[in-house]
Amino acid sequence: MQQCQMQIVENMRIARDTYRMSLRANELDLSLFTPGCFINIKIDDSAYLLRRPISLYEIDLAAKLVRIIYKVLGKGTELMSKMAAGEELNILGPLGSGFPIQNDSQSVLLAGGGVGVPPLYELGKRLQERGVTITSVLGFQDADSVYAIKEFETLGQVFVSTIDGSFGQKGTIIDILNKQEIEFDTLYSCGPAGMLKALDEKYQGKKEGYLSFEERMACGIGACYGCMVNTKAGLKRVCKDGPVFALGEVSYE
Amino acid sequence: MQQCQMQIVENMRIARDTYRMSLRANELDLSLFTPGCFINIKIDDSAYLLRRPISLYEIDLAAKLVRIIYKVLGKGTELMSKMAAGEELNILGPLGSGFPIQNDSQSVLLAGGGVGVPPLYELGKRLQERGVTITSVLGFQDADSVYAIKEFETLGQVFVSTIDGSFGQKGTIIDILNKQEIEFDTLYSCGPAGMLKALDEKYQGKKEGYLSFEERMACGIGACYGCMVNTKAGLKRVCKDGPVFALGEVSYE
Amino acid sequence: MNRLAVELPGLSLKNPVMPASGCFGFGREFAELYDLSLLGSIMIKAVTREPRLGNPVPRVAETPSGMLNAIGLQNPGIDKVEGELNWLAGFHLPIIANVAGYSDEDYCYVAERIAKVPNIGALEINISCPNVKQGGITYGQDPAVAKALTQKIKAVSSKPVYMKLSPNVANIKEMAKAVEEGGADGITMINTLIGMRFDMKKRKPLLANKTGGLSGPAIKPVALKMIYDVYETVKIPIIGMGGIQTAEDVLEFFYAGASAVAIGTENFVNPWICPQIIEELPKVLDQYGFEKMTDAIGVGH
Amino acid sequence: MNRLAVELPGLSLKNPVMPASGCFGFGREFAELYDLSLLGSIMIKAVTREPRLGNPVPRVAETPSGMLNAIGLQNPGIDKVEGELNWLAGFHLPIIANVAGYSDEDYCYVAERIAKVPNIGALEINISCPNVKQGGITYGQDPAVAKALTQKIKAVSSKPVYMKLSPNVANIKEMAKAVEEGGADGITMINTLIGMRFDMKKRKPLLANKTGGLSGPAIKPVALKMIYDVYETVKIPIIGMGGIQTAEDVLEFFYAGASAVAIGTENFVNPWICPQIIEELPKVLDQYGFEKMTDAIGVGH
Ligand SMILES: Cc1cc2nc3c(=O)[nH]c(=O)nc-3n(C[C@H](O)[C@H](O)[C@H](O)COP(=O)(O)OP(=O)(O)OC[C@H]3O[C@@H](n4cnc5c(N)ncnc54)[C@H](O)[C@@H]3O)c2cc1C
Ligand SMILES: Cc1cc2nc3c(=O)[nH]c(=O)nc-3n(C[C@H](O)[C@H](O)[C@H](O)COP(=O)(O)OP(=O)(O)OC[C@H]3O[C@@H](n4cnc5c(N)ncnc54)[C@H](O)[C@@H]3O)c2cc1C
Ligand SMILES: Cc1cc2nc3c(=O)[nH]c(=O)nc-3n(C[C@H](O)[C@H](O)[C@H](O)COP(=O)(O)O)c2cc1C
Ligand SMILES: Cc1cc2nc3c(=O)[nH]c(=O)nc-3n(C[C@H](O)[C@H](O)[C@H](O)COP(=O)(O)O)c2cc1C
Ligand code: FES
Ligand code: FES
Repeated sequence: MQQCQMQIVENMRIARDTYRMSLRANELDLSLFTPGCFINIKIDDSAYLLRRPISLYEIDLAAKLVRIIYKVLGKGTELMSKMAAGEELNILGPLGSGFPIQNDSQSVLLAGGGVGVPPLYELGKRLQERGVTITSVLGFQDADSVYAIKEFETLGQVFVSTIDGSFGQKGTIIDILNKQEIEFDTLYSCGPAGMLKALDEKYQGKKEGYLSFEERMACGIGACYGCMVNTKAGLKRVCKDGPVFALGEVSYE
Repeated sequence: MQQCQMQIVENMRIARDTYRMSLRANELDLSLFTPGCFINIKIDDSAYLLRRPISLYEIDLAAKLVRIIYKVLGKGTELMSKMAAGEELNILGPLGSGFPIQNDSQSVLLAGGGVGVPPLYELGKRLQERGVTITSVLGFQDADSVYAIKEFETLGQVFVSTIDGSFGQKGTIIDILNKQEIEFDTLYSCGPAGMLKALDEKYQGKKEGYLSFEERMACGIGACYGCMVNTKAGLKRVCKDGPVFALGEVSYE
Repeated sequence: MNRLAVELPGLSLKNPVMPASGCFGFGREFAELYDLSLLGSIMIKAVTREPRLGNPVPRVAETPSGMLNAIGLQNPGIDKVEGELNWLAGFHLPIIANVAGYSDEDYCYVAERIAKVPNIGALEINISCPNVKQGGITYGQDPAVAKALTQKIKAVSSKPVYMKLSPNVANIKEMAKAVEEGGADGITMINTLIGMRFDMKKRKPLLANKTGGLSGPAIKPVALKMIYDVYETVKIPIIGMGGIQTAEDVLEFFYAGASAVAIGTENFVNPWICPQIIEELPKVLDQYGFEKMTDAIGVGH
Repeated sequence: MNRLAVELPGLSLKNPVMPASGCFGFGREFAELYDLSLLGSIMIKAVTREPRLGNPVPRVAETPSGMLNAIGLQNPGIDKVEGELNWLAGFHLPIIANVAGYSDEDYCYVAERIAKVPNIGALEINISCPNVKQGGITYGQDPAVAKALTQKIKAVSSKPVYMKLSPNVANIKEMAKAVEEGGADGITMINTLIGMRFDMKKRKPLLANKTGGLSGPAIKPVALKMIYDVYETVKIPIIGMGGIQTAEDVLEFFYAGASAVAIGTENFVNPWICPQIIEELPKVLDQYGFEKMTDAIGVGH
């Protein structure tokens, strides 16, 4: 883990309340950044004390850039959205474990919901390099919230759902998966808690798979015990022991 | 009084820990700004809750600019010193009463110490337009802290003192005034409390004169009663009833 | 229907937003900036029987997301304040008079007199000022003393009485219960926490009074927690305050249990904050799905 | 001469800076970032007799210049913690064990056992945790109860005992006096204030535990004031904490009366903060004209 100032190269609105930001990573050893791990961003206003955890959407080793996609939810992300190219953000990373890549997997399902979509893209790119067949199922609130479809289409087939049916199929990605017969041996998913639970219940014991969880964090490095998740092996820290856990690992009671 | 965003046009180091900042005032009616009044600056970090009161060094009606000179003393002014041209500051102003300009005054003494020097310059420019003879006596800590001498020289004769004698005469401006015979009918001064007291004791009853005081402020608009000064007519607010008080008005016990 | 209206003892408020005591003087400075009749009410600066000079300077200092003050109840005394109230009558608002004192007699004298001023809607009894040596906070830390004072003031006041609670207690519920039992019509809370800063160069406390009252956003979570507790303990309404900066903050105070709010320190940062928040409140109600302000009182429980 | 050295009961510290309990785990995460032997000491996470799962999530929330936590003393219990202490022995530091409990017996059991671990320099008795239903803070709000507990722990502990005071009291001096009379060797302060935030969309408290402990810069002025008061009341040394972010803050705590400091929340923002502050302290001593750290203790009085 390193701490450094990163320069904003681009900060672009790509959907309602949703922005893509590219950050210059000259001082970082990007080989340590793997898909599914995250960075912890210091908001450039010291009243906003805690860092904001954001997953990596893309790691561009050649250009020494990392990209994130974030949604404006509260004041911190709002301040981020108002920053201009050239300004700097202090970041801490890489944090968390990332998605394990299985050597023997032939076909994967990427299942993303809302702000859970971004980390699956870098993962997909790396799997594509290995020749794995990729199907993506992405869920959003409505047409205005949809983003990154074109990018995922470069990886393979893409199914999209929106809650209000204004784009793609109406409903959640679980509805798609219940209707559509999709071939895959490994599942990778990130999204809201309810979605992860539904996927876990549907596929545990049947498929190989990894789910990336979110929890409110203070430190992001495993020191505060703020971000616990209940697993069958006891309480674990989402930030340090996760955020990725295997199917069947988390206990939902 | 108005509140507005002002754009930084220049932010230049002019002496040790001392900066001159030009702010674009398109939205402000600069005719309301008079020498000796001040603006209250919101630091662009919300943890620094209170505004910072800073006097006007120069009011450029034609260019629609105001200039300030400020010294880095604490975290707020330090953050200001790191801002770049193009960035914006939220300001409130004009605040305070300003220096009264006497119609019958023929010659004035401008006596400034440290961060009290700036407001005397705009005053001097306006007095010069009226054909008043101006002598300036400016005191600083040491040679590295000296600034704005050239500007004051455009107004008339200038005497400079430094505490350590590394520039001009050694000592305080009071030492200069005790040695030097300077002709003037009106005194204008701004500087540390001790200097103002010494001037008041030296000249009250003998000359016409106005002293600009400093006190720690919360609101700057007369609402909090934080910035009181004891006068012979009772407690007054430096921000609203001052910052300028006549010779003999303030009581120092 | 006025979505923002709130009815409280003595206070028919067209909106639940008012400046907090000590942060608005008697309104004169702000009347130059906007029409004071936009406000729900005004909590005027603390009034004592005799004029008070307050503490020496420095009286204010900054802290992270907060400030300290040790004004020390400077005010011109009840005689002069009656004049200010006359002037405020022009704005057609029910005014809340903040009453301070150093003995039961002082409190009662001022309370009885000021309650008779027609445009006074209610009294706010300041038993929580941390910046005066006697009186003030001692009344605010002992439930029995607070209850007795409430009873005495209720006996002489012709207007509803709100007791202003101090956060510098181990158990705020006891204090709230005590003033309710004493007959208080409402509670206002919180006053400032006690805090301190040092002047690093001078090697002494930054404030001449050494300690001061901490206000501003820094104390917001403490205010919310105490209002939450008091709401569960008493039946009388709460006017909440402590670090409010936005219309969303106002709603958060309602969630905790406030029926109206006061804004203090933020007036110093943005003198137009009260009318701005009043203007934004309907949008915030829409955003979080409330028809009217009163629907949000205590929903966080 | 080591300008930063401080001698306290049980603690020969090469510098006065240590991470605060609960903000550093048992040091494992930070050992990956820097050499822990740079620190003055380490206050380890609270230890209880039995393993504790703590509270449900969300356990943390942000507030202006601060944060709320309701971890709820999650810890693996004394058996496992002894293993962690063994590992920490490799850094050659006197460790401060933070002891929590729900009854006198619990506290004494853990205190007696953990005091025997060789690299423990002193115990810090947590009578001020706001996030557990019984025990914790009740011990921290009643002087008689705190004194009795101090006496019992002193009787069984082979190492010096520091009592950790809660700021959620009306009179911190009484508490300090009580633990001094009970035989405490030192005081650590302050623990967190109690606070709350609401989830505006869900219309309920943001933390699953409803309330949490407020820490960070927001509480710094409260910590300074309480340390100032306690310094004037007792003779035993104070380890100060509450919102420290810089080396200058450390010196300000010394002015107030601290003889050493702990850094909590800031470790979450900048994990390298402790060694950075240690590195900057000599410069800050120069800047304000102190030869050594100990010269600054209490100079603000
Ligand atoms: C491992 C991880 C990866 C994430 N990746 C992304 C991503 O790629 N894109 C994206 O848009 N969002 C992502 N999030 C969610 C993102 O962290 C929050 O939306 C963001 O912190 C909200 O900050 P705010 O200041 O706008 O909201 P505020 O509500 O003002 O934040 C206040 C505090 O709460 C925390 N917080 C608020 N909401 C959340 C949340 N949903 N999860 C965790 N902490 C929260 C903030 O970090 C902050 O400390 C991720 C969260 C985690 C835990
Ligand atoms: C009417 C008036 C005019 C001024 N004009 C100038 C000027 O033209 N140039 C200049 O360099 N300085 C001027 N000052 C002083 C300037 O306001 C302070 O140096 C500045 O506020 C320090 O802020 P800081 O954040 O660096 O210090 P910090 O110590 O971090 O400030 C903390 C708080 O204390 C207040 N404060 C600290 N020092 C002072 C002080 N000396 N006077 C008043 N408040 C203080 C700040 O405003 C802030 O609220 C003036 C002060 C007043 C009252
Ligand atoms: C400068 C100042 C003066 C104050 N004077 C009084 C007062 O006279 N009477 C009173 O009851 N409260 C007084 N208060 C407390 C406020 O009314 C309010 O309870 C407190 O500041 C918390 O609100 P805030 O965080 O919005 O400022 C004062 C606060 C400040 C900052
Ligand atoms: C996440 C978290 C966990 C804490 N856990 C403990 C604990 O187990 N025992 C304890 O005595 N104090 C605990 N504290 C309080 C800190 O040790 C410290 O007293 C307080 O946070 C003030 O310091 P700070 O503002 O620097 O964080 C905890 C604080 C935080 C933020
Ligand atoms: S956020 Fe601190 S342990 Fe995970
Ligand atoms: S600073 Fe508030 S009255 Fe002057």
